[in-house]
Amino acid sequence: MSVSDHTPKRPSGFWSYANPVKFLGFSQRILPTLWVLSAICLVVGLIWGFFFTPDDFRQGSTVKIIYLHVPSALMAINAWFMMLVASLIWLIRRHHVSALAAKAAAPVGVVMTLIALFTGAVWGEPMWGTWWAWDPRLTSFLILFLFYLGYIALWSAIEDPDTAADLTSVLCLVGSVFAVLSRYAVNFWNQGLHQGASLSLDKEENVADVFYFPLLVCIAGFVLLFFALVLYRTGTEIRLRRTRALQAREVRA
Amino acid sequence: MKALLKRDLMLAFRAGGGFGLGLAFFLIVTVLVPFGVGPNSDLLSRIAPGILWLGALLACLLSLDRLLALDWEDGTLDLLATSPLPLEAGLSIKALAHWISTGLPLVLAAPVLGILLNLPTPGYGWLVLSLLLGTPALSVIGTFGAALTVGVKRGGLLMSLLVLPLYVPTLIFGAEAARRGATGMDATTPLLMLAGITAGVIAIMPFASAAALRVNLR
Amino acid sequence: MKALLKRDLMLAFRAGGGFGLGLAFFLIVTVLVPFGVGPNSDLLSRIAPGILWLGALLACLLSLDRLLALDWEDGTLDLLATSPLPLEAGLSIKALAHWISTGLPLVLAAPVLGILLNLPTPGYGWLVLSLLLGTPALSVIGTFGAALTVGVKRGGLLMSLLVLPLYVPTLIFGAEAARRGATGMDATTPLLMLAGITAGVIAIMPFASAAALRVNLR
Amino acid sequence: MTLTIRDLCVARGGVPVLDRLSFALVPGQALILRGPNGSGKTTLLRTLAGLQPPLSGHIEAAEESIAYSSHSDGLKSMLTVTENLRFWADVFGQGDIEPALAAFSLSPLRDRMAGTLSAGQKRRLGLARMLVTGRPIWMMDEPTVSLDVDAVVQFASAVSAHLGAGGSALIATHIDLGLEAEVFDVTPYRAALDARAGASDEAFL
Amino acid sequence: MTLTIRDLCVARGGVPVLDRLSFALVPGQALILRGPNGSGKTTLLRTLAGLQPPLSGHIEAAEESIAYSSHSDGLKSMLTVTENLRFWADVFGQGDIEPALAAFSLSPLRDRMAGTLSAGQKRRLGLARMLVTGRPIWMMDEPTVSLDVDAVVQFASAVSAHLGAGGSALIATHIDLGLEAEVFDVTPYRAALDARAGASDEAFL
Amino acid sequence: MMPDLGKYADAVLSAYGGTILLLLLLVIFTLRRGRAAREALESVEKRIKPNG
Ligand code: HEM
Ligand SMILES: Nc1ncnc2c1ncn2[C@@H]1O[C@H](COP(=O)(O)OP(=O)(O)OP(=O)(O)O)[C@@H](O)[C@H]1O
Ligand SMILES: Nc1ncnc2c1ncn2[C@@H]1O[C@H](COP(=O)(O)OP(=O)(O)OP(=O)(O)O)[C@@H](O)[C@H]1O
Ligand SMILES: [Mg+2]
Ligand SMILES: [Mg+2]
Repeated sequence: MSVSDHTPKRPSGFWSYANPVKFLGFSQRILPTLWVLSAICLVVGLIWGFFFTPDDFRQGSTVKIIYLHVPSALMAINAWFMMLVASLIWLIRRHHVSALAAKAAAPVGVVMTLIALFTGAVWGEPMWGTWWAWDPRLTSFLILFLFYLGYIALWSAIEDPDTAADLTSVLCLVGSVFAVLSRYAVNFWNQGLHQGASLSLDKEENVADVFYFPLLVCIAGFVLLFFALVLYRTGTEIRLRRTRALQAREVRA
Repeated sequence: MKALLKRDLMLAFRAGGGFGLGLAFFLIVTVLVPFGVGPNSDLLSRIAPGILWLGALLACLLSLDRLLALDWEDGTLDLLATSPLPLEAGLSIKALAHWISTGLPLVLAAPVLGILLNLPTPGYGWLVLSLLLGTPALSVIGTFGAALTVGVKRGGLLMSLLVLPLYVPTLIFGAEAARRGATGMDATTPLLMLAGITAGVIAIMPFASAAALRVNLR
Repeated sequence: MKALLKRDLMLAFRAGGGFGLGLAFFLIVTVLVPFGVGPNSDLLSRIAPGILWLGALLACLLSLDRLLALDWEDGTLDLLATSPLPLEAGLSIKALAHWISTGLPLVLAAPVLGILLNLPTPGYGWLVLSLLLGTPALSVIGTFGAALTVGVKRGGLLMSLLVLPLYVPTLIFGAEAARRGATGMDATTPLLMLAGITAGVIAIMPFASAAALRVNLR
Repeated sequence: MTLTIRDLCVARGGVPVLDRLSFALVPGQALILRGPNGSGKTTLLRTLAGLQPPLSGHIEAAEESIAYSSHSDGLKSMLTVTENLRFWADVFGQGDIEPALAAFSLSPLRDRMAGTLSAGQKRRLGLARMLVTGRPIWMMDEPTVSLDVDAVVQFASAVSAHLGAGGSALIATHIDLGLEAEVFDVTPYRAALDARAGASDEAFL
Repeated sequence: MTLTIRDLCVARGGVPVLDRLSFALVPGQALILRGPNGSGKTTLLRTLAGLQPPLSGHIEAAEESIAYSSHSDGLKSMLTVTENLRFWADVFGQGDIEPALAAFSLSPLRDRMAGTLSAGQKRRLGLARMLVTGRPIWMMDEPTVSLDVDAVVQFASAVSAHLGAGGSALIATHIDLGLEAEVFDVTPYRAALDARAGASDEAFL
Repeated sequence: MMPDLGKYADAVLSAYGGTILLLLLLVIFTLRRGRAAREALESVEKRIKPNG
């Protein structure tokens, strides 16, 4: 005998912030601060980096690209990680806000990936004499970009929001596993052929303090901007869902 | 006619309509080639023009599937065939919508993907030009293939099979032009041939497509 | 279970069922490569293992479209989901049927097509072996992609977009093994990795696929 | 605007299904096609709508006077109700879609994607499409499938209004539409087993 | 083998459509679901068949006791009538398909590809599928669409035989089946506009 | 004020320009979509409870 029994659960405590309306209030309170802080960090960090740091003795002025390249690369990876966590929360606890936050983070993640790819390519042209090389690190980044594209395409292809949330979450899990697998595969693949260009021109030990502090400020700026954008976009998604919900009921009146 | 074009574009750009997917497929094929062939940049730059043309062609091909099949399945084609619009015009419009939503983005994306494959610098202009001239022919020929196979459920693969041989002349001249351009040779002759093919195909194919579709509707 | 396997194979081999089309697509892509890349036989023999793997992968990918979508459209999946067969088993069977009707023929055809691309003699054995080990993984991963996109009308291209990045590890190890084999190097390491991926994927993927399909049926 | 058929023979899959049909459909008249499953009603309607050629016989009708509605509705699930209807109105060069929406009480659903409608709501939208064709002769294949009682009444009054405005209708159906109309039973015209009548495989018999 | 539902709320597209439904279906009983287009009959049947979860409430039924037949028939156009039926019989572990063929007079069509059948013939094949499931509870969504009068009678007698053998049936339909059965009208249970009941978009209201 | 970027001026400037452009586009699209969503929601809310 199968008995299926469904009683809605109501969250409490920390998870009550997973209630969309509560979340909207919360984000509205902290968003202005976030916007301002991220703008300050970005402006200060980038101006500091661009105008007030010396040239590297080997790389010349191109070293200034580091203030864009490294923060964006960091955020590109962390955005995916955040989506993975949010997807897990949705699959396990079914809080709408976390699913919508994952949805909201994806476009931000792609743009970060694009920035990292673009600045890297622009950097690579003077340093390696080529825009692009099939170096393992660059390659695995390109694969990450593809995963982002697939994830976003799946979200937009499915009409029912809950179905879309479930499917994209499953894709995010499986995709993460395969992203790690690809990373190892790519390492293996390129060692065998000894690709000339190497990324380790400038290992961390070489990064002098003059470069290091503005870099930290820029990283902080990118992190704050990421959170501001994701929070705001999550709010947008919540409003769209609410509009949809209200319209659905209105129509049947 | 305008209504049909508008609707087709609207459907293509709306969620799930497939806009951007051809592009994504192009990107992915280009990315996968080095995984298959190996990361040697010299080798890659030699095969780059050919692979880019082939990738664009495959992306075009795969998106043909939705060109008529969806309209067939939900009965729209039956209704269109009994509407005042002549079938030839309708199919031309559909090919145009396909080109705008698939071919054109491919042309624009090709140079970016050229970077990934180390396309030699002089090749970019020629690549874009040859694709610009060649992709309309791909859409029009593809419409014919779609019209032939529209009655076959999930005829996608069968259609690929029928259409690919028809794509051969376009591919040969297009890739030849891009390759000559990339190696600094003169590429006007293959480009002229390519333009000729495209013009001829645009003028004649819609009649063949309409004839095929009429048979299928029967 | 046997009934499902039998039916799927019967459908694949019957007219319009798609058997042979994957093969034909493989053939045509391989034939088109020289048109795109140019007829230099040295160049061709260097890229042959990679192109053959890529061609097999694309052929596999394109035939995935029919794996679930047809059953979805005519309501068979609804009925199957309410039948005594667990969905995980059903999907594994379907992946198996797909491999038998698509992957296996590709493996058998690859050496013949190798001749067209001037594959070096020592490469044949390794190519076949790597394809034999790798294609089951392609079918199983592909089933997952099909289950994700089954609710999307004509989701073929979307499915390609989702599935292709998942194919990367398989492609890298497979093509690497074939390439090493062709140049006379030792290819056991990539082959072992390939076998590992295939085994892991066969064990775990059906659960992910069934989960995705259940969501879609809802 | 009269549709006249004489000595018509229609085939499906190369086999004649109905033979020696003759009738006329005059303006203001509705004709209900009846016949058991598989007797050839769908085949006849498709032939008259010009989607397939008859094996033999004559069909006389003014150019572009026939609107055909099949088992499937030709709806795009990703377009809204109004967008779907608007498209067909544009294709047939008609202007206003409001009367069609009103006739099948689709107005409350106007901004819903067609894919989210229930079976009967989809069907109503498919029928509303006939109103925006502006064509005088309607051919409908089982139009009331999935419709509830109220919607069948709406349909009947839409047909009556069409007839009143000088149109005509040929409707294949198994159920009673509550419409004042002549019934035409195709059963007596089913093609004999040895009927040839120019079938595509005649040469092999 | 009784199907009992209590306080059930079902949703489509995240919106509750029917609320606080309770009834029981005992062996030997048939229940006809009625309600205007879009009232939620299809949604209810899909929920009971286990294809989608209910928003709230209880469903009690024996494991694997329900056979569901939807608007579409799950037929492969490239398999013959017998091959289609044989497949489903195998999946459900049943043996003989002849009684099912006979019950809907499909025997003359047995070697035809399902794709070449007429609308009503396809539907008869879809209904024959229910007979080879061997399951006691039938759920059918508008089973008699496209059927002619004789076929409706065949269908009614197939259902009666099933009930006589201790089975039960839940049938959504708009037309009269000529079956001795209780009618359950879903109209009073339509979910109120502000019903929440755990709808997936409840949190957004 | 402008630092001397030497022969790499093109690279550095285009990297900064490109990045800032992309970030600005992202922010602008985000805000535009947000505003549209807010307005749509408000209009629906107003329609549903005209006096509340
Ligand atoms: C398209 C080309 C490039 C891509 C996709 C790329 C990608 C990446 C990635 C993914 C990271 C890792 C960030 C992290 O793990 O936190 C990174 C870091 C870095 N990249 Fe690039 N990069 C590219 C080109 C370059 C070039 C040409 C240079 C300099 C010559 C460069 C210098 C660096 C440095 C210095 C770091 C920080 C190193 C560290 O913290 O480990 N990159 N890049
Ligand atoms: N390829 C074919 N070969 C032989 N007979 C066919 C073929 N296709 C269809 N038929 C038969 O042609 C006949 C006419 O079918 P049609 O769809 O016109 O019937 P119908 O009157 O519309 O029936 P229904 O009321 O069930 O919709 C049917 O008996 C059908 O089985
Ligand atoms: N995505 C959605 N959003 C909002 N409402 C929806 C959605 N999908 C379906 N609906 C509505 O849910 C209701 C229930 O539909 P259902 O198919 O269950 O009705 P039904 O009783 O079977 O109708 P019919 O008799 O026409 O088949 C319909 O009013 C439909 O318009
Ligand atoms: Mg019919
Ligand atoms: Mg229904």
